[in-house]
Amino acid sequence: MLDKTGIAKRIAKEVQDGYYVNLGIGIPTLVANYVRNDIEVEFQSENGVLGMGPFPFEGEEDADVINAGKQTITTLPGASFFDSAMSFSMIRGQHVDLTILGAMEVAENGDIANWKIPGKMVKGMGGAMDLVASAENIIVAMMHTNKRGESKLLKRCSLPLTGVGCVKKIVTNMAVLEVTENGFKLLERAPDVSVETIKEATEGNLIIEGEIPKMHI
Amino acid sequence: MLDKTGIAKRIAKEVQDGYYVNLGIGIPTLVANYVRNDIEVEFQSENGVLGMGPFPFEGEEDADVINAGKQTITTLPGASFFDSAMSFSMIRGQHVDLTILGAMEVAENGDIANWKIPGKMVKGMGGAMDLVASAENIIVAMMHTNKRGESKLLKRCSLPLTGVGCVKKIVTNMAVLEVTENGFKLLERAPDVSVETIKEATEGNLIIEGEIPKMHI
Amino acid sequence: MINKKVNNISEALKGIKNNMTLMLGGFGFSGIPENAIAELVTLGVSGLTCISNNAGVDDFGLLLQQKQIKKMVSSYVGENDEFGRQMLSGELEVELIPQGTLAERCRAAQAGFPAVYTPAGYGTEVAQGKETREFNGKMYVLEHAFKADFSFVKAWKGDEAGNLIFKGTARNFNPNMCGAAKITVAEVEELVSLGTLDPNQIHIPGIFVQRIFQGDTYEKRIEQRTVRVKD
Amino acid sequence: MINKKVNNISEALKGIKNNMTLMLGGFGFSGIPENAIAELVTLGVSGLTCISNNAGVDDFGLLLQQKQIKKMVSSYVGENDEFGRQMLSGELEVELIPQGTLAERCRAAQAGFPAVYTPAGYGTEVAQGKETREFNGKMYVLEHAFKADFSFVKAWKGDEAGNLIFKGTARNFNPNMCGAAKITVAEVEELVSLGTLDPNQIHIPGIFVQRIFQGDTYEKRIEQRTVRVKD
Repeated sequence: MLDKTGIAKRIAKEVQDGYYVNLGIGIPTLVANYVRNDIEVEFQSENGVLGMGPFPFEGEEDADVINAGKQTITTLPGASFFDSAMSFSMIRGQHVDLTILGAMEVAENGDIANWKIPGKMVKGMGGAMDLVASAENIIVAMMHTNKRGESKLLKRCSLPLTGVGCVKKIVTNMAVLEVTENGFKLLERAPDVSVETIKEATEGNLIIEGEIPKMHI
Repeated sequence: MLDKTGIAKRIAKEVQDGYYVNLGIGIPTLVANYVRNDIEVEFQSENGVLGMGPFPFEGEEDADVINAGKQTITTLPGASFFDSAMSFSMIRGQHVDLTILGAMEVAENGDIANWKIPGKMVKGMGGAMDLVASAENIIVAMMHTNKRGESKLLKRCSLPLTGVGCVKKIVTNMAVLEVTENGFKLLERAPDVSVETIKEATEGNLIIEGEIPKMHI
Repeated sequence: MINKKVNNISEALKGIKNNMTLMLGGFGFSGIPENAIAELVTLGVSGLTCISNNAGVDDFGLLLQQKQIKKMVSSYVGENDEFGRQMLSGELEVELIPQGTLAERCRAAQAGFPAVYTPAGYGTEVAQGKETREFNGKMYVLEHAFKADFSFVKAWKGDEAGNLIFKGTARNFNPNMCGAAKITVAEVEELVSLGTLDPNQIHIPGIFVQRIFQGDTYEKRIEQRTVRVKD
Repeated sequence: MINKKVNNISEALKGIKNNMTLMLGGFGFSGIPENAIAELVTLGVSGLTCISNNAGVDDFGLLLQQKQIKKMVSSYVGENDEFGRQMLSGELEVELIPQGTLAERCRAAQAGFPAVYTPAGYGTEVAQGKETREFNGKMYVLEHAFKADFSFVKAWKGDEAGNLIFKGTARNFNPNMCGAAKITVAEVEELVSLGTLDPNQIHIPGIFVQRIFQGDTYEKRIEQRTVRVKD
């Protein structure tokens, strides 16, 4: 099984030359570290920056330069800052090419839930609802099962939704899956994970066609 | 009867301390020259400038600094430039306190027509429709009658409208009038113009109450 | 120029009353109107409805601990324990809305639009009870412009005409909240003299600001100090 | 950074075809994409629908005289005789719309809004056939986002990442048209090297721009030269 870094590495391969990418909090943030060096990609953060660079060197942090996860960051030459309305113009206007975010649940119809557990945890949706409602290319990065071992790839989400029918691809610690009309299509499996294990860990309809290749990371 | 300068001088007295003012093309543009020196006023032009100053000195014109009439202008310290969407945010959002514009016709219900003569002249409405639809304080500057001697203060506009029920005050070469529920209320008359003359030159309902004072300019 | 400068913080907050609706700029701790928030705590006004993207741990925390806030309208409140406690116990009313919707409802108020159609939240509980509509095969939710009494924003530099320039990601919601309430109060790190700011580089023209002052101090705390080590 | 620089004007206009819908920035002569317009004349594409606030005397005049434009969407066309002639004779289709509506229909396209409610034009022929609606006792007209193939804008400075800075009132519609068409082509007076522009002072981030080039020459004509005499 992959760890978080492994998931991030696999997702990094989905990032293509010339892409503007929005990375969610958590595993998605790690993706930036593993994008190939020979392609040009720009990272957008919805709090108002395009062209994010790595974390600052110690002592060079600027409280006025953070990402959506409230982490101190740097910017690269050619970066820009803008207000929240313009930031979501980029997102809603589909100028961002790829959105990578985490999830608590994904359903076989592409629904996603990641902002609220009624009565328990209410963090809020932040920019996620805008992102999933507008992005044409959404990849979910998450563990295949929750802490209690229950599948997070469901027939139908049980938690309040973040967006409907929007997820296109999912990369978990076990597999890469595509959301199709008929459910989760298994594209790749983690090197040491069998198709049978993935089947057991997937509540939603899992489509297995032919030999399932191992992920290359 | 007043000339255009006279009309501009009378309107200038309506401009109060702390006002943001949008001036239309023609007579309204002249108003800026006659505003009292002891009050603070900022002029906005809908093509994207706030804090307009006088015309530039010869040789100092900048093609990139013009007003909505396409005239070369200057800016005062504290001025700002902005895009068209933000410019109309100021107007639509009612941040501009006073709008002064010309008209071909005004009706006794406050309707105004100033952008089109079907089959003859079609200049376009420019920013006028946005201005009259949003401004809470609109003064029309115009001649009382047209070139053929016909009244421009009508029972009902005959030309395509620019806005409905929006004009509050009118300053002409003959009079100052307020648009009320019952029609044009005569507030002041030009120094050498009789109430009788104004009556004859006004097609819409003219309300005359008591003695009508002469304008002070 | 029309002078927007006020002499002190109490003049800046004049007219603030219980049960008002306030907008507050900032994302996390970045770009929050620190001085205005501190004065709100001092004044002790209560029953407030606060429109602000987050609910920063300490600053809002003080307002929260004193129970000055009746209702929060935010997009993300994940990092505030006291907030979570009050919310789950029902002491605090919370309306969570998408971040882009929050920004645009501010901008709508600033720009004189009564409402906007956004795809965000369609099919979720955020859209419950709201009008939805199809345009070109896609579904949208009708979201209304905010109505607020005061807007508190924080800029980097400003002048007496009320012109504002923001820095880095401390910009965020601040420009969108200017002119979006009846009275906009801007606090700046540096109040410069008229004519100093390049008219091409002003983010928010003074027409959107009613009062401006230079804040006494800016703590500018960092929520997540992430660094890398030099090789 | 994603490089948006093209090598020449013909590369900048690659893909332009007859009957396309184009957005063109500028107010009067101020901030018009001079080089792109000249190339459109050279290419001789026809049947164009042009969305542009004005129809400048000479530049558009050439497009007009060659009958390249089928339809203009503008707010003001007062100073162009050839335009007036073609319009009144019916050779040229013209849709006149309020200036603020024009700006906001561009911004809606840029920002992913399908339509906006504006009070401008309510009760006039501009609102005929359009949906109207009351909000808070005031009437509004529903105006739809533009759909355009190309957007041609002109900025003062830009870099290879497509970031743009505008100057004076040459800004006008240019920023609102960026990212409002399938392809946005920006021409700049000065293409500076990456990292030269202050990230705080960029008016339009490069994400809204697909192609950028430095124009060969800028005539920057003045329509109404108004001056005063030194005492």
